[in-house]
Amino acid sequence: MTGLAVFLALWEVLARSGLLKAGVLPPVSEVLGQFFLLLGNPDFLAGAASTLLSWVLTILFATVIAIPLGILLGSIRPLRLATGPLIEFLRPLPTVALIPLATLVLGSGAQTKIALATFAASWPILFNTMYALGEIDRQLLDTARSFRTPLPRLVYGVILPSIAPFVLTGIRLSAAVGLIVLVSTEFLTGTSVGVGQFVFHWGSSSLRMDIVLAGTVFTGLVGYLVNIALLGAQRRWLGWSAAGGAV
Amino acid sequence: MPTMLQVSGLNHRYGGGDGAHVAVRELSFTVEAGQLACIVGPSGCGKSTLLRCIGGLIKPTGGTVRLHGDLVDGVPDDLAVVFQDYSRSLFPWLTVLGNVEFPLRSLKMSRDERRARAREALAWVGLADADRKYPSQLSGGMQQRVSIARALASRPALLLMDEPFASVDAQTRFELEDLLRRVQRERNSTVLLVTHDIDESVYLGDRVLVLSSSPATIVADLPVGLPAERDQITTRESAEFVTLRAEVARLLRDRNAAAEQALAEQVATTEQVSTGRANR
Amino acid sequence: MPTMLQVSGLNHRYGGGDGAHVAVRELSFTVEAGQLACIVGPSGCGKSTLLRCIGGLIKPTGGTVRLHGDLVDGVPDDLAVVFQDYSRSLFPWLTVLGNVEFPLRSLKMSRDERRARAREALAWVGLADADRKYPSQLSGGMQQRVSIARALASRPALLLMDEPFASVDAQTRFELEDLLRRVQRERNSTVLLVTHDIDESVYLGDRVLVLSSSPATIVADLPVGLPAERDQITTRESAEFVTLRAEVARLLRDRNAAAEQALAEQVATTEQVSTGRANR
Amino acid sequence: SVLNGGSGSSGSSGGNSGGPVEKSNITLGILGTQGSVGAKLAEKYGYFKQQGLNVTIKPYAQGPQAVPALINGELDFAVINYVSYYQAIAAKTLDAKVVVDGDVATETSQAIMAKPDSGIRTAKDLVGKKVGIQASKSLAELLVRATLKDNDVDPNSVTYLPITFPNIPAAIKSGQLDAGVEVEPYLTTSEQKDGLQPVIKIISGSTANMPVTGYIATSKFIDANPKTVAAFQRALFTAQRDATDRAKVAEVLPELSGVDQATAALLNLDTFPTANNPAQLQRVITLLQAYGGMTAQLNAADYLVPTPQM
Amino acid sequence: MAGLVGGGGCGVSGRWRAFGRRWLVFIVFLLLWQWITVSVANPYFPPPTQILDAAREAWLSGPGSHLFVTDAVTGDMLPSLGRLLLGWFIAVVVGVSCGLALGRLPKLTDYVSTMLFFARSVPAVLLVPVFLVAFGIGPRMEIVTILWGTIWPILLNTIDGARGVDAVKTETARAFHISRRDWVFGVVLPTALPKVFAGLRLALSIAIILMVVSELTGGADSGIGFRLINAQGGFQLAEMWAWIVLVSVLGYLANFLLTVVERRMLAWHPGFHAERLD
Ligand SMILES: Nc1ncnc2c1ncn2[C@@H]1O[C@H](COP(=O)(O)OP(=O)(O)OP(=O)(O)O)[C@@H](O)[C@H]1O
Ligand SMILES: Nc1ncnc2c1ncn2[C@@H]1O[C@H](COP(=O)(O)OP(=O)(O)OP(=O)(O)O)[C@@H](O)[C@H]1O
Ligand SMILES: [Mg+2]
Ligand SMILES: [Mg+2]
Repeated sequence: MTGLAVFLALWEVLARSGLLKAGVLPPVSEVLGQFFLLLGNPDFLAGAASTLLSWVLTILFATVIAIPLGILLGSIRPLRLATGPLIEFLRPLPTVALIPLATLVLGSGAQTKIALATFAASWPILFNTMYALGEIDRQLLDTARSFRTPLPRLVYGVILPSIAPFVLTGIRLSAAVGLIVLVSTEFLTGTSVGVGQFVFHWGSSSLRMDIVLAGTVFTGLVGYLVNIALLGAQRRWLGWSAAGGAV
Repeated sequence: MPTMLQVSGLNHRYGGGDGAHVAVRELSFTVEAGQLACIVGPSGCGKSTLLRCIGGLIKPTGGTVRLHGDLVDGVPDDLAVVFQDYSRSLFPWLTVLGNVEFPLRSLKMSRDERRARAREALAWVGLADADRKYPSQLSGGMQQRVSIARALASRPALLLMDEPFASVDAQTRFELEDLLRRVQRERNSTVLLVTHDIDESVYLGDRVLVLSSSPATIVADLPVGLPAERDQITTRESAEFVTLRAEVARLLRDRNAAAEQALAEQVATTEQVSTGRANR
Repeated sequence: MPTMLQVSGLNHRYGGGDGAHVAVRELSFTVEAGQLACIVGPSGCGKSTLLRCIGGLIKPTGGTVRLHGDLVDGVPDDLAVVFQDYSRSLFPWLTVLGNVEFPLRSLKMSRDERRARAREALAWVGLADADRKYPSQLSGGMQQRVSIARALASRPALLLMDEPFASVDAQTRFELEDLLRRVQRERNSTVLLVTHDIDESVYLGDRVLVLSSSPATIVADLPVGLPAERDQITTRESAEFVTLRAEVARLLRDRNAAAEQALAEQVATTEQVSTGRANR
Repeated sequence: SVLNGGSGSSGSSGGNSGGPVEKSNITLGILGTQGSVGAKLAEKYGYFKQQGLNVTIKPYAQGPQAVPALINGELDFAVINYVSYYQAIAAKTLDAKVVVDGDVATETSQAIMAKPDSGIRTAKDLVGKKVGIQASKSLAELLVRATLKDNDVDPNSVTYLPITFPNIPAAIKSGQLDAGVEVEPYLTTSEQKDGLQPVIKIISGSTANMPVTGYIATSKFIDANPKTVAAFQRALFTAQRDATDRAKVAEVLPELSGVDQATAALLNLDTFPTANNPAQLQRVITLLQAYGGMTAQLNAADYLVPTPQM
Repeated sequence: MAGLVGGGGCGVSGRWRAFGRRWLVFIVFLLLWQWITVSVANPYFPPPTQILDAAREAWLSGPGSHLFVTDAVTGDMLPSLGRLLLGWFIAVVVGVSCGLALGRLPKLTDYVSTMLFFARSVPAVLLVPVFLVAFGIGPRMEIVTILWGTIWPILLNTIDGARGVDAVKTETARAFHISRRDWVFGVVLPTALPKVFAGLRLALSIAIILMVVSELTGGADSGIGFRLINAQGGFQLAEMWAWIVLVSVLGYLANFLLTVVERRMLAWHPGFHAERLD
């Protein structure tokens, strides 16, 4: 928390110092003022609600898709080899370039941005799952095998707890990536209601950096809260593990 | 008695190409059901490898292992293992009780029964009070005892133990030895136990298998003629025990003699080098 | 001889609140420079905790440790440790040679000298051939010997060893014991060695510290009156050795008697329960 | 709130084309620029309702992004800039026609901006300079090129940097750009806040009254719903007739582009045609062929739905 | 590898089988793609063959003196790649070093974590105007945009990895007075390495995406992303797809190279050996 205070103070000083060109970085006090004004704006609240809901769905979908897939690919080598090229070709696809294509197929509603965000947010979870799987102590797996642990229990009793800390880091990364893609898609297409669209509409087009930053503060704040929640979960359930859960 | 375990022509080579290492060579022996066979052999000779092959945890590069006449291909049923690297074989996210219960969960068994069994096994090894701790909160010897309790709780037909008492004090070791013999008699389990303690191998075993240094081959297969009822004090004082013990020690020493000599020479030369340099 | 190590009123408590566990209570003793003190005590009594406190790896919750009269606050210079959990104390990404060399890197020393020293230490423990292997390719006993070699290679003034020979076979153990005594004499190092083997404690030590069960307190501090030059066969047969050994065993047994009795009772009751249920 | 929902029968009020529209629930994609003023006015003053249309308006950031939505039927009409539209037609990506001509730039509503002390006064001063244009091959670039050509300056002697309109003023101020094409509302806000000045006219001479954006619909839709299209045209042309009243335009501008009321009153407005004129639109095609590398021969009249009977 | 192919690594046929195993799914995917796009006939989804034609037109129709490559190759691909690699590389250096520090210094982490949480959730797109002014148009701003997006997976994964140093190894290092440098590079970094690599691979694809995004919003007048967006804006959809596919291929190649490096650096790791979990 002191860290945040120092950060905000630096921001304020920097903005007021005149080191930066005017209008680029409004002082934090103004941004926060604008932020609280935004909270009273029904349009903004509707956008925020839409973005948040989409975000929750994105994280949910990405998690549900990527963890099982990661476990499958991480543990079955032939499968990993066979799908490797396809995955590596799909992964760098820039979401922005896909917006028109996704719009064409899915329409320009919330489903498009959710699909795009899920696409982008799945990779961190998938990769962290696969890598965490490689890092499980072989001795633990041997132990489980020697007791003929049935597969489902092997997965939820041994594999999941072992990989959980790192996978959770993946989820936290995904959450940020998902939010970024959501807001960017809203921002760039300006079609589906959301924070990004709001920022684009009211901020960027009339050069109101304070509104842009207030919207940014909002996304940052929400990201922060979700991160805190995930971290809490990590500390609560994965306390036995030294790794995981810092930033 | 049926042949419980039949190892024939077992070979295991780690790696391939230049770095290949033959850990086990042409090993053959059988163990009857209900027997407790102790395995002794020099460090690094291939004892753990042998146990892993028998437990189906690694696939030997040659030869076969049969249990009840069936080829072992994968981990056999009704097996329990106490690993040499006990600390890494405990699940860090489970409590001591959770760890001991773990293998029982795969058995059809009510929650209460499972818990009772786990607690019973923990009491056997003297850890009844530590059931709610996590492995990282235990001392080395306690961790090792947890892994013994876990193996005993699952009441296996075949029990593989890799230096199970290496980290416990002498007194506890005696108690655990007696516990093991008692439990094994009662359940008529078959036990293969690797140990470095020659006294222990004779005291515990119905047989002692002496292995050569790497790659492991069988040097001797000594039946232990001690009575089934053994006692830490009287048994260890019996003439039979003393003879056997000396025999095992001699076998191990002789086998090592060549290697030992080489080692001694090496030490001597490096010694000279080092003392010559280390005048600090 | 100056007082090398002075432990006074040492207390250590793990955790706090309800789950607190007092591992060491009011422990005081001193060790002179060049002494080899063996520590024996029941499993889980607090021996490793004691070594950690002395090595400055954990901060005791009470009492002080002084080295050469200076308060230990942080890890003292010229220390080497052989950890009980040897397999986890080796760095899996370094070869055996790399592991032994690793602590030498921080000393001002040429690459060649470092390498020579590491090789020498590896030869001592009989692992000259395994220098290019990775720890995961070694057997348990070999890993343990690597960690011994690492400790010896750094030529420490104070050497803490936590059950350093637990995983090696009897023959190798003898050799390593002799090696340790020789190296210790030559360098005049001070050694604190935890062991579970009563014979070993007497054979190796200039003193044997017997600890009580948890929390650890000192039950006895026995000077070992054996000659400095020892020999595996003659020393172990000497009357002095036999008496001392019996004394240590008695001390350990007596200390444990109460606990043991409780344990026996527990086993008996759970036994009844289990045999009643286990008719399968 | 629509009483005549399902039946779609309500050509009553302004309908003089006979019969109800085929489709009364219409989705329209608009942009945040002046080209969409007509749609906002028609919505505000109920001209859509009068024509029996129940219109849902969806804002888009850029015209080309509405094209996929138009193709997959999500949108019935969309506002798009003509440059993109004719490129799509030439690439045969889109089979659509202009339904209503949206807006026409005026001398003051688009211009090259620069700092007052930049020394840039005429087209010749631009040689070797960095000029911001909305996007590569955008109308802005074409207009600059045409202006240079008209003034006998080599159009390739200028560096064109694609920077979006909102970002151009900051880029000029910080020296990243020497000049840049601006449109409203940034043109006015950059004058007010950043102290920039319009230095060169780009809507004059051969480029005077250049059409900027229009309302399009797919040919399929136009063929299937002629009455709907006509009703839509009538509603919009009615609205655009209103747009000669600056006050009315200023009313909808804040909602459209996010400027505040005070600024809205100051903006330089485009003009809003009240009929479709193929000759006007052909000028965009000519511009594209001359400066935008378009090779296809297009006839604007083939891609324009004629003005309906009002 | 040879061991996996099965049998006795029977020369050519074995290699073919390995190749088949690796690429079969991908080839099936290509065929499906062709089939579906041909039957759907949507201008937005040209069939792969058409994309290939467009690609040849765009990149290989240059004059003989240029080895037949067009300006697009030298003027767009290479600078883009340069920016991409530079941005990623800076992210690696900064991310790994900060990650190691933060992972081992919980106090410091507590101090800055709030700020980092916050920064992490800010989309680079929204910051483009700020970056534009702060760093100017051109490569610097694009590199910063790439850096902004790529650093997080590296940083977070490195922190995670660094925190995962086993307690016994920490004690070993302390007991032996390992120098600070050896502690960081000899203990913490190797421990973190598998996780760092996961982060590097994630970051690489994010870098590619951001390369495109930065060129789209940042006023670039050349580059892969610029061409892509231009083709999209000009409705040259086959060409747009050609650029998209190029981005994919670049991603694949970059990832492949990284995997090679990873194999070497993690050779000691039992989890990353040939026999993984199967
Ligand atoms: N990190 C910890 N947290 C809580 N309790 C601990 C922790 N480490 C050890 N203990 C407890 O402290 C006591 C002493 O542990 P210690 O490791 O010192 O025993 P030890 O004498 O070395 O035993 P052993 O011979 O079995 O290795 C044990 O009862 C153990 O449960
Ligand atoms: N994964 C491996 N890869 C390569 N070589 C290995 C591997 N595991 C063991 N070895 C080698 O095989 C030989 C036998 O190892 P094993 O663990 O079976 O010995 P052991 O008899 O159990 O020794 P100890 O008594 O020291 O535990 C050793 O020389 C060792 O170096
Ligand atoms: Mg072993
Ligand atoms: Mg201990």
